[in-house]
Parts: sequence; C-alpha cells; structure tokens
Amino acid sequence: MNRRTFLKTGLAATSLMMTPPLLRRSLAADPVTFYGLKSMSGAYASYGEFAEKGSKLAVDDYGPLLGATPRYVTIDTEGNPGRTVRKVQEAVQQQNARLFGGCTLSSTALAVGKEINKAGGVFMTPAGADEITASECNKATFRWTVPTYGAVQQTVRPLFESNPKAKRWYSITPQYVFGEALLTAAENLFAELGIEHVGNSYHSTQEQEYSGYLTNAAAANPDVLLILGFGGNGASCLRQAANFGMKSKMTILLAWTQGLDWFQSLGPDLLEGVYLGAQYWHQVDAPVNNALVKRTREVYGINPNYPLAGDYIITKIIFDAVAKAGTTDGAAVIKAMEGMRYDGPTGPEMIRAQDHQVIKDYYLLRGKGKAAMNDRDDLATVVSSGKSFPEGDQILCRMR
Amino acid sequence: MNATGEPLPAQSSPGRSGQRRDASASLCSRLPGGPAAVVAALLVLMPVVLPSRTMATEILIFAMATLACNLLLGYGGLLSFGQAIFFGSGAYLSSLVMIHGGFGLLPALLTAAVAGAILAALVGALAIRRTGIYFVMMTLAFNQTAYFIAYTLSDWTGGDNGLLDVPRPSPTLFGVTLVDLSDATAYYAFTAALFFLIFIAVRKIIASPFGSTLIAVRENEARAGALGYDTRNFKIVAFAVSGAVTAPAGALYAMLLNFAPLENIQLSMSENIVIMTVIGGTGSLLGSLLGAGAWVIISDILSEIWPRWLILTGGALILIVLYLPGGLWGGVESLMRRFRRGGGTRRTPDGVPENAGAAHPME
Amino acid sequence: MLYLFQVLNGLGLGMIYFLLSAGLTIIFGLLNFVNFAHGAFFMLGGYLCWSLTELTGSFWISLLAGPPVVAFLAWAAEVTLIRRIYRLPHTFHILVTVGISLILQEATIMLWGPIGKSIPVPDGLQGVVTLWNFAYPTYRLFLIAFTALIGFALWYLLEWTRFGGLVRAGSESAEMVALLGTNIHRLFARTFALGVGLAGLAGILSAPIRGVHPFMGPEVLGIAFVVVVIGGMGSFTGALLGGLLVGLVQSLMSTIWPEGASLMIYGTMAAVILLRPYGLFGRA
Amino acid sequence: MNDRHILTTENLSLSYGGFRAVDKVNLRVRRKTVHSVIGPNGAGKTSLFHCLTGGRRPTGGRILFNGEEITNRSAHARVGSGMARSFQITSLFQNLTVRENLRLASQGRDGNGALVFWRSAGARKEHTELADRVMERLGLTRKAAVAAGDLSHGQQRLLEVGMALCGKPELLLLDEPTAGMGVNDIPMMTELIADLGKEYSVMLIEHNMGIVMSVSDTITVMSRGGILVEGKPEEVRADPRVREAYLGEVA
Repeated sequence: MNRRTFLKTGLAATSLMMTPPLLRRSLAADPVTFYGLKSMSGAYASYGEFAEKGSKLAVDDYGPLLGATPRYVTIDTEGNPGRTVRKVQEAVQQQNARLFGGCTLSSTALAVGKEINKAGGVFMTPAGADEITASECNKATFRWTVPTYGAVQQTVRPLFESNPKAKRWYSITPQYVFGEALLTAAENLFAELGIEHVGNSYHSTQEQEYSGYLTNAAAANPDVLLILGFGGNGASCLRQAANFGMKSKMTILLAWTQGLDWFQSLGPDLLEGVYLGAQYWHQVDAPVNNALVKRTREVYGINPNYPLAGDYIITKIIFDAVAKAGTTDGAAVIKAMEGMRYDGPTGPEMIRAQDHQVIKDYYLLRGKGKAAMNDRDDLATVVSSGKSFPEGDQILCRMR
Repeated sequence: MNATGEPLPAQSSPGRSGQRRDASASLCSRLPGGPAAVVAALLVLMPVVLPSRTMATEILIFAMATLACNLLLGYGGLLSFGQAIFFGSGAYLSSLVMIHGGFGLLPALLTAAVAGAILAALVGALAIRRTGIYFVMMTLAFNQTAYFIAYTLSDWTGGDNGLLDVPRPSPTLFGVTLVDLSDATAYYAFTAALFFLIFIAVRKIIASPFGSTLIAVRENEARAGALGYDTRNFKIVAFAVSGAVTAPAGALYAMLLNFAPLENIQLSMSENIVIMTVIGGTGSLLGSLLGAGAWVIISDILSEIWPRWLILTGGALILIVLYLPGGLWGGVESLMRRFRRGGGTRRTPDGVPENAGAAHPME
Repeated sequence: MLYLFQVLNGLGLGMIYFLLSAGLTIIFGLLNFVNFAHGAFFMLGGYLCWSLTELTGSFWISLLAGPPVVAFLAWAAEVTLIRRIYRLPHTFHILVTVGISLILQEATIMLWGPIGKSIPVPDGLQGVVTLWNFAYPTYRLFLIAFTALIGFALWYLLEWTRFGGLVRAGSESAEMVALLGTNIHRLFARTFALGVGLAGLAGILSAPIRGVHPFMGPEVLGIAFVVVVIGGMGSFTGALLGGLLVGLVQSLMSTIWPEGASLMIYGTMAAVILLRPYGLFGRA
Repeated sequence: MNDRHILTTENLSLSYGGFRAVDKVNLRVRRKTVHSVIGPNGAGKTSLFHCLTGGRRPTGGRILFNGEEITNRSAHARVGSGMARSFQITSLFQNLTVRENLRLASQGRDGNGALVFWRSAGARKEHTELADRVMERLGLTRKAAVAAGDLSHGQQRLLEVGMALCGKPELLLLDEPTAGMGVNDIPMMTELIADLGKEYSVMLIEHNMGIVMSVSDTITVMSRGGILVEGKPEEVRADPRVREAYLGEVA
C-alpha cells in the first residue's frame, strides 16, 4: 500500500484508515521504489510536467532491478517547500522510502536533502543552488546541475575569447542568493580576463518591468549585456531588451537558462543572435542522449528538454547505483554513486565523491533565426561546451 | 457591519441575520462535555485516522494560526491579510534563538510568542487607523514589507533558500529530558498538548470582558465607543493575542520541518490562513480546527490525484460561499440542529458572550 | 538626463497600471465589490491575444476582439455567480474571486500549457525611436498614446453619457438609482463587464512587452490594488494618478535603489493610507 | 454656582466651513433635572448634541462637566467621567442578547479595565447585577435572552435608554428617545424619563412636544444655531418667538 493509492482511495476507505499504522507499514513492499519530487502543481508546474516525464521514462525503460520491476511514486511538491518536506518525512516514516530524486526549487532541495540524509536515504537533484554541493552539502545529496561557477566559466569565457574586443560588460542580476552567486563568479572572471564591468543592476525576483534597468544599462553603453536572471526574470528581461532595440546595439548573454522549453516560450525572433547558457541541449551528439531523444519522441512525441533529461538521468543513476550495490540501503547506494563514471545525456559524466557534484558539460548556445531552423525545436546551435568546476580549495563541501 | 468594518449598503439581507440569531445558542455547549472535550477527542483520533502523524501535526499548526486569525476576523471583525508576518517571524525568530542563542524548546516558543505579540500590536496599531478595505490593504502592505525584509536579510533568514538546520530540541526540566521530540508521534503529542492549551486559553479570552467587548466592537463600534470603550485598544490587544498565538505556530512549523522557508512569510500564507478560517467557519473555534484540517487533507488528496487540483479548490471556495456561508462548522451545526429537531426542545440562547458572539460573526 | 528618461519609462508603465486599475476601481465604486480575480482576467486577455494573433496573424484583430471576449466572460460570471454575493461581506467577495482566479489559472494551464508564450510586437511598431542618446521602443510610445485615448474615451463615457451618469450616481447610492427606475442588475452586470474588459485590454496591450504565463495574475493584482488604494477606491482620476505615481516610483527607484523598488511601492501605499485615509481621490 | 450645574457650555460653537451649526451657545444644565433642547429642523440641536457627546470637536468655546473642562475629551473617555448617551437611530448590539447588551453597557464604565482577558466576563458580579436591575426597571426581564434585534421597536428604544443608564452616569444625554415609536409606547417612555429626572440629570433632545412639555424642568429652544428662548415649559409655551420659529418652519 503506497501513499498514492492510499490517498486515492482516500476518504472513501474509512475502514482502511482505521488499520493500525504498523500493519500499513508492513504492506510497503519489495520492489525498489523511487520517489520523484515533482512540482506537478503550483507555480513551477511547467518544470514538473517534464521532470515527471523524464523520471517515468527512466523507470519504465529500466527493466528488472534486484529481481523485480522498479516502482515509481510521484510526490507533488506543489511549489511549496513546507508541504514537500512534510510529505518526504511521511514517505520516510511510513513507507520506509529511501530513494528520492527531483526538486525544482532550491530551498526545497536543500531542506529535503537534509531530511533524507537524516533518514539514511539518497537524494539527487537538478536544483540550482550551489549550496547543495558546497556549504550545505551532505552525504545523501547529489546534484546533476553544473554550479554557477561553471555556468559563468563556460559562457563568459568562450564568448569573450571569440570576441576579445567586447570589453565593456553590464550585468542585470536578480537579487537573491543564486543571483549573487552568478554575479560573484562573473566578477571574478571579469577580473581575470580583464573585462571592464561597467555596471550592474539588481532587481527583485518578482520583477516584471525591466525598462528602468535596461535604461541604466543602455546609459553605460556596454558591448555585452549579461543577464543573470533565469526563468520568468530572464524571459521578461530579454523580451524588453529586444523591445528597447538593444539586440542590435550589443551582444546579449543569458548565462543560465532553462533550455528548450524556455526557448519555445520565447520564440526564434527574440532568441536570434542571443547567447544562451544551458545545462542540456537535445541536439548534442552523445550515445545516451541520442537514445533519450529517440525514446522521448516515441513515447511523448516531443524532444527532451532540461527538466526531462535531468530527472531521467537522475532516476537512472540511482537505479544503476542500486544495481551496483545490490541493495537499497542508503550508505551502500551512496558508496556506489561516489566516483561513478557513466554515459549521460551530455556525454561522459562523473560523480565527484568529494562533494557529490556531477562533473558534466555546460553549453554555450546561440539562438537561431527562423530561416535557419531545420525543425520547430532547432532554436539554437552549440557554440562551445566544456566542464568547469571549483577544484581543490574551492570545493567548499565538508561532508556531514 | 461586515467583516471589514464597513457598513453594508441596504442590500444586506435579513435572511442571514435571522439564521444567525437562530443559531445563537452555540452548538458546542450542547455537545457532551463541551467543546474542550470534542477537541480532546479529535486530538486523540487524528493520528489514528489520518495517514500520518506529520500531517496531523501540520494540521494542528495551521489550526493554531487559523484560531488566531479567527479571533481577529470572527470575533473582532478584522480581516487581516498580514497573518504570515507573525507566522513567518515566529518561525525565523525561534529558529534563530535556537541556532545562535542555544535556546531550548520552551524558551524559543516563548520568544516567538512575545515577539509575535509585540509585532502584531505594532502592525495592528497602524492598520486599525483605517477601516474597511483600506484596513485590509494596510495589512497586505505590511505583509509585503515583512516579506521584503526577510528576503533582504538573507544572512539571517537564508533568503530564498530558507533557513536550514532548524533544530527540534526536546523539552528539558532541570537538565532532564522530559520527552524525545525527534520522534514524530512525540512531536505530535507535544503539538497537540500545546494546541489544547491554546484552544482553552482562546476560549477563555473570548468569554472574558475583553472578548465580549471585542464582539461588541465588531457588532457596533460607534455604540461601543459611546459606552465608554476605547475601541482601538481592544483591536490592538486582539492583534497582540493573535500574534502571540500565530508566531509559536510558525515556530512549531519550523521545528516540524527543521526548516523555515521564505514562503512562511509570503502573502500567500496569509491568504491560506484566511481561507482556512472562512472554510472552517468564522466565529467558531472548533471551526478553525475543521478548516485547517479540511484544507490540509483535501489539498493533500487532490494533489495526489490531479495536478490541476487547484481548479477544484477554486470551485470549492465558491461553493462554500454560496451554500455554506457559515463554513464547515456552520454546516455541521445546521445538520445537527435538523437532526435534533424532533427530539428535545431547543434551548433558548443563554447570553453567555461566547455563544452570543460565536453564532455569526460576519456582519 | 537619465532621470528624464526614467520618467518617460515610468509614464509608459503608469499608463498600463492605470488601464489595469481603472476597471478595478470602477467595479469597486459602483458595486462595492472587491475583485481579486482582476489579475486573472488580465492574464486571460494576454492569452487571448496570443491565440488570436496566432490564428489571424494580426495583433490588431486580437486587440479589437479580445476585450469583448473577456468582457463577455465577466458578464457571464456576474450574471451567474457574482450578483448573488454582493450583499455578503468583503471577505466572501475575496474568497469567491480568489476561487475564480484559481480556476482561470488552472484552466489556462490546461488550455495553453504551463509554459509561457511570447507575443511579437506588431508590425510597424517594432522599432525604436531615438531621443537624444536613448532608444525608446515605438510600441511603448504607441501604448502611451493609445492608453491615453482609451482613458479619454472612458472619461467621456463616465462623465458625459447616460450610462456614466448612472454609474456615478450608483456609486453614491445604488438604492437611489434603483428607485429612479433603472434596472440595477443590468447596470451592475454591464459595469462589471466593462471593468473586467479593461483588465483584458490591459493584458492584451502589455502582452508584447511582458509575454504571458499562467501565474501572472497574482503578480499584477498586487500592483492594481496598490494603485487603486493610492488613488482612492472608486476614483477614476485616482486610478490615473495612482497608476502614474506607482509607475514613476518604480522606474525611478530602478536607478536610485533598485533593490527597494517593490518595497517602495508598498511603502508609498501605506504612507498614502495613513496620511490620506481614503487615498488621493477617494471618498469615505 | 457651579455646584448647581452639572453641565455648562461657554460660547460653544461648531461650524462646517462657513456654516455655523452651533453659534456661541451658553447652556446650563442643573443637577437632577430634565433639561430639554428643542427647536425646528436645522436649528443645531443635533450638532450641539455631537459636541456634548464628543462625536465632534467644537470649533470654539468650552464644555464644562462637573466644573471640569472636557471640550476635547474623546467620546469614550466622557463615559468614564459620568456622561452617557442614547442614540436617535437605535444603535444596539443587534445580535447579542438583551442581557449581554446591558452587561456590556455596565462594563463600559470601566473603560480599559475591560481589557482583561484572563477572567470570565460574568465574574464581575456588579456588572451583571446592574444589568439585571436595569432590565427589571425597563420591564425587559422576560426578554433577557432574546437578541436585541428581535425586540419590538418600542422595546428597542427602551433598551437604548437602558444602555445609557448602565453607564451609571450623572448626566444622561438622550437623543430623541421616542423617535419612530408608536403612539402606544410613548407613555411608557415619558414615564421612564420623568422618573429618571429624579435620580439623574437628564438632557433631552426631542421632537415630541407632548413629552417635552410634560417631563421637562427647563426647556431651551434653539434656532439657527443659537439659543432663542430658555425657561420653564409654561414660559416657553407662551413665548411668541417660539411660536414664530416653529410656524416659520411650517410656512
């Protein structure tokens, strides 16, 4: 009896509700069960829908694991961190859940990781906050996403190197932990490369109107406009920058984007010529990715995007580790994951044991115009890619 | 007078006020053992019936916040969209004094209560300078301001990432640990005990000179003033009490999750607390427990079934207003009245302030 | 110089806020009804704009056809649901309209998907006008002019037509208007449709600037309330000046103290309420 | 001399913009008497009443109560010093019972003392007892548990006055206590007011000439914001200026 079906039968099955909790727990059964934390409802629903597809695909395609077909349970995060933590606690206490993956919101991922660590489980997430594999790292938590440091290194550096005359950069930054992290990484790199940082505007994450910041940016007369907001922030900022005719006057770089689904919502007119940082791109030629694209088209009729690919590989890695460890015991699975090398959607990937960070490629893309597109999703080309991660002393993780 | 203290135009219906007086003999007093016994029974039943203890704990935490909102809305006629200020601050402050100050469980809760009371008295004192929709907007503006402050002070609050590693210390007496709260059942029991105490206390407050006068202020502020009451003071104290209950609820929530997300202090939290209050039934304390329970359980069930579950929630809100304006508790009351109609004679209203006020607070 | 330019920005921003809030304030004035679904109808306008533009290839057709569709939906909601709750306290207005906006938001996700959409700036307005050193989008200039025109038409409607006279008289005393033999139900329904239709129009006009996504309703609702409260609930002039004031504060703050822009908006609102109990142009 | 008067006003004025609603009124209300203020519509009675109860700040002059200046004291604070008022348009706690209405009124004299929230409301015996006594006097004991809004109009008017009584006032300010009352109920109210005049000082604003003439010790006739005539009922009745003022109104 898992939580989902339990709740489905819900209020109707009152008699079942009276079953003593002990008995219910014993019903939690044998097959390996993976718990997907997906923002199915609430403000991040656009993300959860694809993440869910990714995890499901991985589970369905996996085949037998430890002698049984693995099972998949969705936990809707509702975009609500408090609710999510409580649901995870329940899964741990009542269904003895140990294997978790997903989470869009950084705050949720951080808090959930700690809960799962306490419970002796394993958790892998594509969330953005660097703290996950730095100051707040823990034994149970793994992260697939390239941190802000890598995102900046793999976008600002190649862009600057391809056009070293573009020395004046202006940045627009959402003011919160994540935005600050991107900005700090960028400022460090500016100093290293000799880029002149002609100004920065902070905005709140709830900002809708960028005309004021863009006016400030235009007044500084930069060569490159570096937009550090992502999601809705990045979209509005880019859209309005285009309105203000800034695309023709300067190069625009968004260091951190959500990828294909986000590009689709903006359309080729806006994206043409804009540089975009991405964690994943479906056109990348790598064995696992080619297979993933094929399967996703077959099953869902779409191309995989970042949430789909991310949650797909997270689910698959955890299953692989379970298979390797031969058990679902948290400590053993963690041990199997640490240092694991595997083929991922971005090519060869590796899980660094020291901070549980996946070492993988980050991409610099450039938006294509409508005329250059071969199909609906052919919205950008890969300009460069590579792996940059904090090394040595820069690794802030002290495993707990 | 309606909930926001604005005189309603002539359209205000006589039908509703008729129903109101009819119900003015509060049902709880007729239940065996009174409302306290009903609550005690529910508190024992909840962990058995509900799918999990953590869920039961969450319900009680929100029921506390709802209770406090109800005190303002149901008894004081004050619609506050600023309850998240107190909930969120309670969570942050108690967490911070535990993390940095080494406070134990009870001192942390007490800190939250005191700070919540002070904060609420401040917010209340400013907001009640206006009435009606302007009052509501003031509370809303303060909520946004509090959110902004929490967001900006990320060194303390963790900003968008939330405040992590909130401990859940066990209560100690003279160095002896009384009970280990890291266990979900023990924590539920602790929360339930606290909820019970708060429930009794709020009941007492409502039946006190203060509570009865607060109801009078809601009913007819001009008259209350003419009788010699400085009505502002009553509203401010109502806010303070509300804050003193809401903030510890926030603290308990942080300890439940070991985490204090920024969402605690967001406007949507205020909105949810108001919704739970109205769903349960304003002006009835049992209704608050009902409202919080219904909200948590139903959203939990629906979110498992259908990602677009909010559409059903939206529909439910509309249906409740149309067909169950007294909230769930109002529905329970009218059901039981129908049930009893055949039997014993209806007791006449006894005029005890809580009963008189509890019947129908909205106008 | 920069400040002057920010003033222009603020003006453009303020005019959208004005359009958005005018409907809210008219509805409050006549119906004494608090519409928390206003933002959701704004969003709906934006999505209709996207669909109609996709369908017909012309932004102008959607600008023409969109607002009546939104107004019709509002009219239907008024006739079937909202007129039943006028007599209830504000708390219930809020609950019902929060319910409506949840339904609209989720229905939008079902119809159009959870990912946002972009609406291209209409042909002919895509460029920028260069003023001194600064480029200003032609579309935004169009927006200022167009909104001013709409504002003028609204002013004429409210001030000089029979319908406007009834709305104004009804805001003073709905009973009186009813006694004078006007069908108050019809008047209320039309006013509600007009007010919400304006939200839809604002949604359409700002779609090329901001795009659309399913969760934009609550975001704009907050701004609309600030504007209306600052201007005074029920005051048309108040909505105009409140909108401009908020727009100016927001865009000037982005130069002076960007981090505090949103704080300042709510701060301004609280200050106005405390200093002027019923907003700049409100009445008791 | 102040000892004989419970309430005096000195050049009390209230103007709205340029309009002088109350114009330099000097009023003296003697203790334990019924003092009525009458006058045609718009004479300034209600404005005067607002000044006396604290509903409006006077724009000029002073109000002395028991020799103490209360000109700018707030409405609720005046109750504490011994003034109580009734409302022209019935203003009760409609949804509360008759007994609770009166208990709240009794408790009001304590002002902020009612802020205690750790005691039960019924615990203060003096309040419930006073409420019961007043209820008895009004003949409403049978209706103790009925919601105020369910009383007949006449009973509501009685309760309105009763609530003022519960403030244990020295001075009762009654604003048209018979407003809207049926002919059959009026004698009851007349009797009550006459009775009250023996224990309290009563200031009455009233339209009903019958009541005023039968219960008043002193009558002040106002016209255009000022005092036209003041005297005993028979003097006022005989005064041609009064007749003129009222007839002028009719014409």
